[in-house]
Amino acid sequence: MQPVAPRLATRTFDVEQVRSEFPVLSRRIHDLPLVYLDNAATTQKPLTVLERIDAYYRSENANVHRGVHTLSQEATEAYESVRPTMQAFLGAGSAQEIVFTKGTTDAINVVAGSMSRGYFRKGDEILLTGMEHHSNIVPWQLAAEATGAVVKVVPVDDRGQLDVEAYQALLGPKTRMVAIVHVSNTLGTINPIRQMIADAHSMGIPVLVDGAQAVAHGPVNVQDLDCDFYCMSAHKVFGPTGTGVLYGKAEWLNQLPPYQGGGDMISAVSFERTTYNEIPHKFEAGTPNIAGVIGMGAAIDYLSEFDIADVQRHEHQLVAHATGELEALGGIRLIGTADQKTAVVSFLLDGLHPYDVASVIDRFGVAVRSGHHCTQPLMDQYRIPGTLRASFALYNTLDEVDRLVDAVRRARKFLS
Amino acid sequence: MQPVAPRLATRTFDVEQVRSEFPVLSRRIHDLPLVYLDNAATTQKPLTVLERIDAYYRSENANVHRGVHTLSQEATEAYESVRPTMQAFLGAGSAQEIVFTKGTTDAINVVAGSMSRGYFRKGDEILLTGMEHHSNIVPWQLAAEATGAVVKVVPVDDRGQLDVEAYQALLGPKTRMVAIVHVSNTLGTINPIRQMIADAHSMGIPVLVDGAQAVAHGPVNVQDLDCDFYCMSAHKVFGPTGTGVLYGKAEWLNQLPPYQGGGDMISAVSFERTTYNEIPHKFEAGTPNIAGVIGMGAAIDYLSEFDIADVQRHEHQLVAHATGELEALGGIRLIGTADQKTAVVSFLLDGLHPYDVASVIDRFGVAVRSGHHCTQPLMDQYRIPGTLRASFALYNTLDEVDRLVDAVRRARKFLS
Amino acid sequence: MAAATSTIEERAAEVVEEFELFDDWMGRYEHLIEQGKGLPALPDDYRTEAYQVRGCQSQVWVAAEPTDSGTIRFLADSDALITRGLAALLVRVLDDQPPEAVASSNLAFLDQIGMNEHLSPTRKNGLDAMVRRMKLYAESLAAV
Amino acid sequence: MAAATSTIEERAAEVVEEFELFDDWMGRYEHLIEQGKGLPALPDDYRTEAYQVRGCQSQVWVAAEPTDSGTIRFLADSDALITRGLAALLVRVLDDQPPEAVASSNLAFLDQIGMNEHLSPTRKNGLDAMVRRMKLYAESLAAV
Ligand SMILES: Cc1ncc(COP(=O)(O)O)c(C=O)c1O
Ligand SMILES: Cc1ncc(COP(=O)(O)O)c(C=O)c1O
Repeated sequence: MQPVAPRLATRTFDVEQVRSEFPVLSRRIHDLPLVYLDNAATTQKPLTVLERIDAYYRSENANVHRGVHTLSQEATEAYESVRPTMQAFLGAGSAQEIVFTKGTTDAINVVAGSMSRGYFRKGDEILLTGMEHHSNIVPWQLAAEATGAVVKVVPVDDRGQLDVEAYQALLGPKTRMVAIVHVSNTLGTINPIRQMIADAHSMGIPVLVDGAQAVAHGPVNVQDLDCDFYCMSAHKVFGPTGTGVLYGKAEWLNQLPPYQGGGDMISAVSFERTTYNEIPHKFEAGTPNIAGVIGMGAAIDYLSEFDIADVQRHEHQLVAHATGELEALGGIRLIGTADQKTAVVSFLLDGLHPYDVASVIDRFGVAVRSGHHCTQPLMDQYRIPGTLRASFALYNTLDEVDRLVDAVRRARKFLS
Repeated sequence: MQPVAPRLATRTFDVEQVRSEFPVLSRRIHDLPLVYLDNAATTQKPLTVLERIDAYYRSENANVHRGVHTLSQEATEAYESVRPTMQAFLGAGSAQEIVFTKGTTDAINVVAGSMSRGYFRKGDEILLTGMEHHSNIVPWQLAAEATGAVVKVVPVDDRGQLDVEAYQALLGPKTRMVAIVHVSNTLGTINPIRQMIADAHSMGIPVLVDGAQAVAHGPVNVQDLDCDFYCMSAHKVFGPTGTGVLYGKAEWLNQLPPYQGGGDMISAVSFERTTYNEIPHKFEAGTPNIAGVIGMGAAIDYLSEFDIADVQRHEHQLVAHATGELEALGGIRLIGTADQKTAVVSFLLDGLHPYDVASVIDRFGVAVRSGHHCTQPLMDQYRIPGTLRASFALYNTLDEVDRLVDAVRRARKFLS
Repeated sequence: MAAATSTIEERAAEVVEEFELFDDWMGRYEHLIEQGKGLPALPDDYRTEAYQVRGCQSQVWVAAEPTDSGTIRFLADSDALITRGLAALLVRVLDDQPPEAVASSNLAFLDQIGMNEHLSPTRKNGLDAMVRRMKLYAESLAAV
Repeated sequence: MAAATSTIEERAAEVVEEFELFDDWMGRYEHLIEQGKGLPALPDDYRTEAYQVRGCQSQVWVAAEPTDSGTIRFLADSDALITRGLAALLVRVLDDQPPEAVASSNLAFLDQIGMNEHLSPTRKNGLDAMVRRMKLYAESLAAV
């Protein structure tokens, strides 16, 4: 990921201290301490997030934006104060470029759905990559179906890296949109999006980045990347479920038509003529996930206490150790060996189905994901039914990696 | 509301006991005990809901549906177990007719958005009423804009009742959809939806009911009503923000195309051809608001402990007392005096702007809403800038009504 | 395979009894996987999309054929050992039964063999999809 | 109105001082509403959609005219007493000042008069919309 001015850390990274702040990590599974290595699916939540949500409901809960009474004003203030938090976290130029959504999937659908109302024309090309999550494929397929646009795909090589030359060759006069994943949830690959954005921009094409897997693992600066849209989910960065952010450049958000209609997104409504509110509110119809957004703010505040470089160093150790130890087992096929990778290790055991292995290692208290990880096209390309995926977060330890490796070894023995 | 077999109450309704279960009610505002009368905007949450959400994050949090590990399975079970809860609460025929959404606004947008993909044709008529919330107006205006359909409006009389004869006359061969609010958030009017649904059905027209304000105040049975869609928000029925339900008859949900694309809503994805999951999952793209849905289940469990008839009796007392005492003040104009009303009292003080009054009574610790309540067309019809709205819930007391009336009296003195 | 004379309930009870013999998960898993090994091979004709059951974590195929005696014959396979074991259990209990009996069967035994992690229908692990497919076949045969 | 020679900062300080005299909300509210009563009537020409400020809980109109001396004259009105008072405060501080000074003004005084409930911009009560409109007028005049 691109270097940006580091956030100011207020504490030293100490994994044991961190672990004590995540209540779920003391759970036991089948009488063994939980080893939670499914962080790419969703992360666990620190106490500060739980306490913030609880406090909100215990003493501040009210609907936002429309009330003059104290509680409503306080709730509005708490909710709106998360916009500058997310602005700083993503390096956006202005808080009005931060749209609160249900999550990454919703954010991508907002853009693809709005673009279906007049932006895409028949024959336009939407350029995706072969390693996209279904959430960055299906919305564009729906948009293509509605408008007559067509989806084109940038190929992925055997190691799980994008073919950047093919990408450049695919960019053409018909390309109206590029949508790429920042970090692949299946492979861990960090894509060279800064270059890819510049390439697209040189031809006047906007770029949406699916940042679901990036934000928990490294600094992101949307102005520096110069992307037009950036999407993320709170639940993948230690925040609550049901909320996330669509960052959009103000000029895009102003220009696109609204996606959903309802309360809060309007300026004036009559049956004859309805006018829309200013951005970001134009894209936030109905009562938002107030507690969720406030919890997301607490999660970002938590993560920002650390020097993200410390977190990256720690996660890098975990990945290196897991990769080395798994390879040492033999009979292992690693899926995704790009030069630039985050905290994901996807693998297969020769002759064994990932579902069987995941089921057995769960019995040893180890939680990994098995399956296609919502990237079926990638599985089809590699001609595999799925992978086992261990994905790490800042609270995982080298000991846990050892427990994973041990569980894999025992599972193989059991299943063979 | 239509009579249905009462749910089985497990406790006697005791308002002081109930109050002790809602932590926020002990808050002080400007050094006075809070009197929260903005329940139509959002309700407060009982301890059981807070504790359920907290417990979820502390020991069960994982992503749903796609994991074989224990935590993911438990989370899936907790999440999916809310579907039968909501099925029972709404009287749906099957749990697969319960789609989890962000809330009412999202639910209406799902239907209006899906219907924009092939169902509505140019010249089709969408029939709404003059007392709809913006959330049940703007989605249909967007659908009309996208498809060439037109919006027609059932008039409202001076007391805030629908003109049912005009409704019947408006139903015609071009009518393709009827969308009506069950209970008006501004007026409290309970609409005769059962009859209106039957009228529409006699001409083969489907009906969506906006139930946002109905579910906290009386029994709802969608099979008995025979509506095709019913929409509600958890946060208006003692549950968390950011979730709600779209009930849809299975035949409709099966027939409509998906609204959003992403993970979980698909069956198989390839760049050539994507097939969709079964209902309700077809309409639930991306990681859902897991904690929110689980919290909604806890809220419904809580409400279901009571005999809803007891709650209705209590709320009726509050409304009757408030109406009587406010009228006794003189110089008050009540907005919404329908024969069938729920727990809402909207009013104006002669010569005073609702914003001024609401600001001053907040100083006395009383939280009411002022404004157009997202029903601008209704305000335009009555030629008023807005109203003051006191809306009650099961935890409000007659004493609180007295504090409201006293605050209004003092505010008028202060402002005149 | 159990004798065609025993009912679904009898066979289910037999399965539950067998699994009760094991007091640890390893034994139960081994037994389950063993069941899968006993499943007759699925003819290639059935290894197609039409017979594939969606919603499973692994690939699963389920097919059904009417027998001359009016019962229903089930065939199944999966590329995962555990799923194949589960499919084998279902086949063992439902095979060669009258379609009506299959369609109306209560498969509560699945909750009683101590493998909730694969078997609880609300967990959406695909087992419910297999069961639904088998019942669907039975219903359409019963209707003929 | 304050003399045209006093700066925005000076006038703001004056307002803050006045409000500090009251130690209860009633006094402050009365004073605020009093300010509104002193606001000159808004000519009907300005009582149109073009001059209406969106996002307020009450109807608010704000207009601006250049003066011969190169400063900017503000006119405003609202149908609510409190909002009218707030508009009057803004007019009092910004009226007859150079457009550049208005455009770059820091209106922190709004946080210092003990009426946060109406004045904190994150609370989105419409005051920020009024301020933005006034600055917009000033910017476009400054640009001429
Ligand atoms: C009648 C009615 N419909 C729809 C809505 C929208 O609900 P939500 O904001 O929870 O989506 C509301 C509440 O604001 C309402 O009162
Ligand atoms: C790369 C990527 N994109 C998009 C998503 C979708 O995120 P969500 O399910 O939170 O909407 C995910 C996570 O599932 C992901 O890993």
